[in-house]
Amino acid sequence: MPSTDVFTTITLQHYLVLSAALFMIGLTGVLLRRNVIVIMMCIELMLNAVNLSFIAFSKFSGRIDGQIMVFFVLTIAAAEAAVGLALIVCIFKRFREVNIRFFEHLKG
Amino acid sequence: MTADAFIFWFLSLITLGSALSVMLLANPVYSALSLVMTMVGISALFVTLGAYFIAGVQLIVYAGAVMVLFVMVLMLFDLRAELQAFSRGQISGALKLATVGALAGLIGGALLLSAGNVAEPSMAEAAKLPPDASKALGIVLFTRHIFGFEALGVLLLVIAIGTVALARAKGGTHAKH
Amino acid sequence: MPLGGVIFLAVFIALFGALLIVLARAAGGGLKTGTGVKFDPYECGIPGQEKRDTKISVKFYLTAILFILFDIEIIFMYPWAITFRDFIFSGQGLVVGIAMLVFLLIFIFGLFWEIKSKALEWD
Amino acid sequence: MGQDIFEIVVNGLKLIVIFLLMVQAVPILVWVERRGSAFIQNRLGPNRVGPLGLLQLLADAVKFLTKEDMLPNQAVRFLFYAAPVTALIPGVIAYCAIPLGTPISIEAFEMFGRSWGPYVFPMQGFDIGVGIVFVLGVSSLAAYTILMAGWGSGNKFSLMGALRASAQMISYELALGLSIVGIIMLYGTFNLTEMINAQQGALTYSAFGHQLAIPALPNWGLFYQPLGFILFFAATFAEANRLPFDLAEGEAELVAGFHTEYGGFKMLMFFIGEYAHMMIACGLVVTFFFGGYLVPYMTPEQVQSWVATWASSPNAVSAWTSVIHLLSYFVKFAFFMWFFIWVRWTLPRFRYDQLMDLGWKTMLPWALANTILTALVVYFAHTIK
Repeated sequence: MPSTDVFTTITLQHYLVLSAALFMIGLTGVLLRRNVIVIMMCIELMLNAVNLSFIAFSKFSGRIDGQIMVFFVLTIAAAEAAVGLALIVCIFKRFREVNIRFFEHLKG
Repeated sequence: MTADAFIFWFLSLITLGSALSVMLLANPVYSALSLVMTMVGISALFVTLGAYFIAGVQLIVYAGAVMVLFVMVLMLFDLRAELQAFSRGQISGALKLATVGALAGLIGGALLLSAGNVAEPSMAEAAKLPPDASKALGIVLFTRHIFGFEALGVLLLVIAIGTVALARAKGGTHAKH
Repeated sequence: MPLGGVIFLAVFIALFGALLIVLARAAGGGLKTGTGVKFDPYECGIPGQEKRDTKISVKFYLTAILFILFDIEIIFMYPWAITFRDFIFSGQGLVVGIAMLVFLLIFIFGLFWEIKSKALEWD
Repeated sequence: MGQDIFEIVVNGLKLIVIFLLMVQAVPILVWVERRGSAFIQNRLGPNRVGPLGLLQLLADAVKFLTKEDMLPNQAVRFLFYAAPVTALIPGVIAYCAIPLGTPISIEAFEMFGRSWGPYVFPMQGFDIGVGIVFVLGVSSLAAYTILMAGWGSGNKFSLMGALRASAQMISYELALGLSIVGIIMLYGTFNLTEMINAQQGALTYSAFGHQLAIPALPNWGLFYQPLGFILFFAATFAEANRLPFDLAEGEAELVAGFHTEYGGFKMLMFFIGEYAHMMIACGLVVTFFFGGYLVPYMTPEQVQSWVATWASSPNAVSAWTSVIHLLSYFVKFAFFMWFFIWVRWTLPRFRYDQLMDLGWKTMLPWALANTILTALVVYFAHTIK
C-alpha cells in the first residue's frame, strides 16, 4: 500500500487507533483527577472507547454479535453509573466531599 | 471514498478534542458537557460503521439518560471550578503517566503487529452485514443471547432496588458533621 | 405579491438579521449599561433573598436514576418489537414471547416495588 | 449523502429550507396562539397592528430584536449563551427525519454540457433507517438545554425550574418510549416511511386466518393502537412542556422557570425550541397514527395516476403528487398543532406530585398493559387459524 492511503482509505486500524486513544485519555483521567464524579465520567469514556472497537470489529468481520455486546456493555455501564452516583451522593450528603483521597478514610 | 475519509477524520477530531477536554477542564460541569459531546461524536462514528440502531441507543441511553444524571448530580452539588483538579505528587503523577504511556505502547505495538492479519479481509466481510442491521440484531439477540438478555433484566431490577435503598440510607457508623 | 407574502418575507429578514446581531453580541459579551441591582438574580423585584446553595430535594436525582434503569428496559423491547412478527412466522414466537414475558414481569415487579416503597412519592 | 454535486447541493438546500420553514412557522403559531386563546376566552387578542393583528408578528420580531442583551452577574457566561442555541438544534435535526411527502423523482437531463442522471429526492431532511430511534435519541438531548439554562443563569428559581422540567421530561420519556412499542410491533420497522406505507388503503383487520375490511375507514394506526395513541399524545404534551404539564414555568410558584433570566433574542430561541418540540410531536403523531402524508382513501399510486391525467411531463407528475401529499400532511399536522393550543387554553395546570404520579403510576402501567395486550393479540392472531 502506498503511504498516502492512510488518509484516504479508512480501515479497521483507524477505528482501533481512535478507540485506543480515547481509552488512554479516559485512563489518564481516572489516574490523575481528584473529583470522584469526574473519575466516573472517565470510566464511562473508557467503556465508550471499548464500544467503538466492538462496533468496528463487528463491521469489518461481518458479524452482528459485536453490536449485541455493545448493547450489553451499555446496559452495564448505565447500571454502574447509577450505583456509583448513588454511593457518591450518599457520601456527599454526609461529608460534603467529592475528593477521591477522602474516600480512603471511609473504613469500618 | 474521500467523503468517508473526510467524515471519519472530522468526527475523530471532534471526539478526541472533547474527550481531552473531559480530562483537562477544571470545572466538572464543563467536563460532563464535553463528555456528552464525545458521546454524540461516538454515536456519529457508529453511524459511519452502519450500526444505526446502536447509534440511536447510544444517544438515548448515554447522552439522554446517563449523562443527564451526571449533570443533574453536579448541579445538585453546585460544584464550581475546583481549586485543584488534579492529584498532587510529582513522583506518583510521573508514575501514573508512565503507566499510561506503557499501556499505550503495548496497544500500539499490538495494532502494528496485527496490521497484516486483520486489515485484508475487511472490505469483503463488511459487505456481509445488511445495510440496516436492526432486524438482524433483534434476531441474534433473541436466539443466541437470550440468557444474557434475561440476566440483564434481573440485574436492572437489583440495581433499581439497591439504588433506592442507598439513596434513602440513614444512620451508619459515622456521626453527622 | 399578496400581503401574506410580504409579511412572510419581512419576518424572515427580521429574524435572520436578529440572529446575526445576537451572534455578534454574544461574541462581544453582554452589554453592561445601568448599575447595581439590575444584574442581580431576578426575584420579582425584591432585593435578592435567596443564596445560591439552597438545598434541593434528592428526589430529582432518584427520579433520574430510576429513569435510566427503566429506559434501558424499554430500549430492550425495541429489537424485540421489530422482530416479534418474524419470529412468529418462523415458528419461534412462543419461545421469544415467553422470554419477553419474563422480562416484562421483572419490569413490572420493579415498577411495583418502586411504587410500593414510596420512592416515587412527591409531597 | 449524494452521488454527485447536484444531489449534494439539493440535499443541503433541503435541510436549510426545512430549518427556515420551522423558524418561519413560529411567529405564525404565536399569532394563532394569541388569536386562538382570545377566541377561546371570548376576548379580542392582538387586533391593532395590521389587518387581524397580522403585523403583530413583525412588531414582536422587532421587539425581540431590539431588547438589550444582558448577562446577569452570577451567570456562567458560556452556559448562559450556549443554552438558547442548543435549544434549537436538537429540535430542528429531529424534525428533519420526519417524511413530509412522497419522493420527487427527476428524470435525467442535460446541463452545463454533461448529463445528470435520474434522481429521487425524498421529501424529508434525511432518510435515516431507524427513524423513530433517531428522533427519540436526538430529542432526548433537550434536557441539557434546560439544565444548562437553569444552572447557567445563576438564579435559584431558574435552577429549580430546570430540575423540575428535566425530571418531568425524563419521566414522560418512559411513557413515550413504551407507548410506541405496540406500533413498532405492528409495522415491524423503525423506518417512518415504511410505517406510512403500511397505512395505505382501507382499514383491514387480518386475524385468525380471516380478513375483516371496513372500507369506510382508512387503514390508520389509530384504529390498531387507540390506547397507544392516547398515551403517546399525552406524553408529548409533557415532553414539549406545554400546559397542562408546564410545571417548569409555573408562574405562581417559580418566577418563570428555567428561562427567568432570559430576554430578547435568547428568549425567542427558547420559544422556537418549544414550538419545534410541538412540531416534532405533531409530526410523529400524524406519522404513527394518522397515515402520515397519505391522502385518506387513496394510495400514492392512485393519486399519481390521477395527476397523470392532467399533468404534462413525468417530472411534473411526480412533483404534483408530492405537493398533494405535502398538503395532506400539512392539514393533519395543522389540526394537531391547533389541538395543542386548544388544550393549553382549556385545561388547568397539574400539581407537581400529581404530574409525577400520572407519569409513573398511571401512564407507565397503561403503556405496559398496551404492550402486553398488543403482543398477545399479534401472537394469537397469527397462530390460531
